[in-house]
Amino acid sequence: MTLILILALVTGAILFGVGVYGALSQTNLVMIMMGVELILAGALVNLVAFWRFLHPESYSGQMFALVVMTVMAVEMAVGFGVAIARFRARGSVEMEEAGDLKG
Amino acid sequence: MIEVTKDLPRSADGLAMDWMEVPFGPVFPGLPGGLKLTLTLDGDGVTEGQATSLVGMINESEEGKEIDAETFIERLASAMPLASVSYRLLACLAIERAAGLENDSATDQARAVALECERIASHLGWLAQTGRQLGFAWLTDRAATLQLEIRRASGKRLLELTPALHALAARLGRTPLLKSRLKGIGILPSGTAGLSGPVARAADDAGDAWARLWQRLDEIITSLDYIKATGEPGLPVLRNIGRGSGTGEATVETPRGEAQLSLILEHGQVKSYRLDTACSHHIGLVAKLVEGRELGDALVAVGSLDLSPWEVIS
Amino acid sequence: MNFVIVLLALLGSVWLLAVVEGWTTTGRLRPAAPLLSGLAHLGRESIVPRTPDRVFFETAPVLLLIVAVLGAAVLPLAPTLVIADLATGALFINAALAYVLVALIMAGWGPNGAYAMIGGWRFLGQLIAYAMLIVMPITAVAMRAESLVTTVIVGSQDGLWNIVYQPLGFVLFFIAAMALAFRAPFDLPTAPGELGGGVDAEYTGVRLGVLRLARLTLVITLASATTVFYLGGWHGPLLPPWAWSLIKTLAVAVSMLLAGRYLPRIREADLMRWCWTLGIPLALLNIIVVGLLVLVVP
Amino acid sequence: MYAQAFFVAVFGLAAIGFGVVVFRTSSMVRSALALLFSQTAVGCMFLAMQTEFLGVLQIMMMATEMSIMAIFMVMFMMDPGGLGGMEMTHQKRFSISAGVVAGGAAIAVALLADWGPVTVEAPDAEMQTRALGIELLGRSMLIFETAGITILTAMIAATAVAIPVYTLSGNGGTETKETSE
Repeated sequence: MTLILILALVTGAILFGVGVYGALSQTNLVMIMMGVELILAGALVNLVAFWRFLHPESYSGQMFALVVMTVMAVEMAVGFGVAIARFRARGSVEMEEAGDLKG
Repeated sequence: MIEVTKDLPRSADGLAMDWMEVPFGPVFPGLPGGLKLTLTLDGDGVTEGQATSLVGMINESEEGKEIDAETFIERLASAMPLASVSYRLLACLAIERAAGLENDSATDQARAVALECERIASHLGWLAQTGRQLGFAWLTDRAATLQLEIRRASGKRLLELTPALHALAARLGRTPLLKSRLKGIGILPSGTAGLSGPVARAADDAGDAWARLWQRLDEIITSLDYIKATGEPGLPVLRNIGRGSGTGEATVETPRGEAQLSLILEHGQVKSYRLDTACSHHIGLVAKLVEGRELGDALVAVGSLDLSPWEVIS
Repeated sequence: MNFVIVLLALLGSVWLLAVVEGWTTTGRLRPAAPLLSGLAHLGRESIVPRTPDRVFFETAPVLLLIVAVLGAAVLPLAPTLVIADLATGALFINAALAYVLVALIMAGWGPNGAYAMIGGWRFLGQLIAYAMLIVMPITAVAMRAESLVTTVIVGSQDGLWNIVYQPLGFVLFFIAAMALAFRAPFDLPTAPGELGGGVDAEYTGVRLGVLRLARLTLVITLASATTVFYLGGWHGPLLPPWAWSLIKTLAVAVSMLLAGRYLPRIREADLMRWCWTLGIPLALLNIIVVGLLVLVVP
Repeated sequence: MYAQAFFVAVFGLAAIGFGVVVFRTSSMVRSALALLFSQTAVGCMFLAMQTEFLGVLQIMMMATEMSIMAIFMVMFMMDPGGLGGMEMTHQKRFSISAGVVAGGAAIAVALLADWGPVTVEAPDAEMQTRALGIELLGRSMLIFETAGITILTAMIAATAVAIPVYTLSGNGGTETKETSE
């Protein structure tokens, strides 16, 4: 059974790695959000695996996963709100062209 | 990317997006055949558009070529397949006037009844077309069936169909969603240049697609009453004009609006003519009607004009 | 075994629905017509548009079909006649039907055509309108049954069908289901008079055949869901349970079909406005009323 | 046990595969839908790990979420079809190393840590749904409610940010603009 746990954890880790790569390498805001979504998906896999194989008696694990899903939705909503505002103002959601956001 | 979006036109929501030019027609389920509508779409919204007819007549008679009066009438009638009786009548009247014939009340009456019959049929055809555009299958079936009946009907049969037509109108009044679909769409206020026919008469009311629908339904009922009071229809046939000469002008209120024909007759031959129809003016209104509307609304607005591409003279 | 039976029942219902559809449009009752036109689709040329997104273009009709069948998998025909009696059945059907949107976006984007693309994205807007009205009435249904298991939901309606217990929920769910199945008057993504077929426009031959089959299956799945959630599923006198399920499903499917015939297509903006300003408050009211009933009535 | 391991591995591979496709295709809709299928595969992994409710929920939520992602991709990319071969990445080497380091560290922890005894039997799915419900409306109610409020706030805030600014026009009246958001 530990095998499955490790399989799941490795999958989560790789998803996390891919997500980090995506979030850092992409120039477009929406693509960066996709990277973040992948990072969160990796976290979700870990959470569920931990709940299932280590503490199935405590439902706080599932609760945590639910909260992460909420975070994904919130991230989408806020991200798109910002994207629209930015696009309206500047005509672009590219990171390379967002130098004016530097403090 | 700023360079890319910088010069793009902004749509109503202030976001610069790619626009695309999409042809609707000449063969499109929701529009009369032969009408080509080119719309520039910003997503589901129309930013601009224009309509052209691919089948319309050209207003020039061939130089020096004289046409026999009978042939002229036949040609004009067959060039306008959606309102052939009206144009046959128009041609007959113009030629008879050019030849100097006096009006004959009995003929006039029969002709007027034929014209009203065609008006009913034409409006029903428009209803069927609208039904197709709105995905209202029942209306398409019902109006098409009635239209076919009326085109074959004698005066007496017409009167038998009267309750069915009244029922149709009542039914449309009761149909849910129809009003919200048509109300406030394609507004043409009275005083807009170039309006004629039902479109102009509806402009006195609210001037939207809903008003036009009811104008046409009312006209169906009015025409029925007229036919009931007057008598049998008679297809317009040219009276004997001999080898008369002269110039003649006639105006007929076709189902789609006023049509005017002036011609020069020489020894029973039509030497030159000039035709003016309502649709030629209405087609120019399309650009204004569709601008800034949603695609569905824009098409409803165009449909509610009841354009006949054949009656567009270029 | 259950799988085969349910699949056959689904196919049979689709065939009957297609016959009825042909009957209402042409006025002739031709039982062989669906089979013949299905065969004809196989024989026809299947055109691929210029520079398509080939993967999406090919996948979309199949995905739509799979989704419809998956949705039907959790709906019981009889107490034991269900492919998968999941513990989260009522949620699972939502999950499966959410992919209708994905299939339509694929079908819209794939062929690289303006009509199809507008149709596909339109459905996204339509989803925003109807999605809540699918989920919230189901919530109320699950509240009464105190379970998400579809067989338990049917069992909970033994004495009193949900259509009587929560008529408001039924009306909302029925309308939303029609919008989900994009049947007239909610056929915005296909809209023959506006988009010349929309997402259907670029499909021909075998692919169109699959797409049509998928659409009819979707209607049957949703009708079956309506039956399970509101019409008491297999409950009924005299006839065996599966027969009642099928009869009710077909009745709902045919009424969905007929409703579209007598109504003009709804405006996109109106659909959105009514769903959010009227539908969602009513759905919330439904949940509150059902909650009160569940607590008060023993 | 082996069947479970097999399914977890297959769906895990699918999730990773689609996740990689997200950043390797230049077509935006493909990118968004690849992310969708990656998330769906994650949901299927949950199902394979007998976490039915979360799995189905994940599959359901992601369908709409990623479809909406797709339309925003098409809106905000000038080359949504990916036919123009636009360059959309920067700091490639840094990103790859960051990804590898982050992923590698996580894998190392997963492999090296002592996870202790592992529970073999998962609770029955119906039990789980019930227990999760009780958890949601019992001990974790505050968290759950906070999550709900957070979503609501985020929705309102995002809409407020996204709608156009109402500007005072010359004659003192407000210029109203319609938005579709």
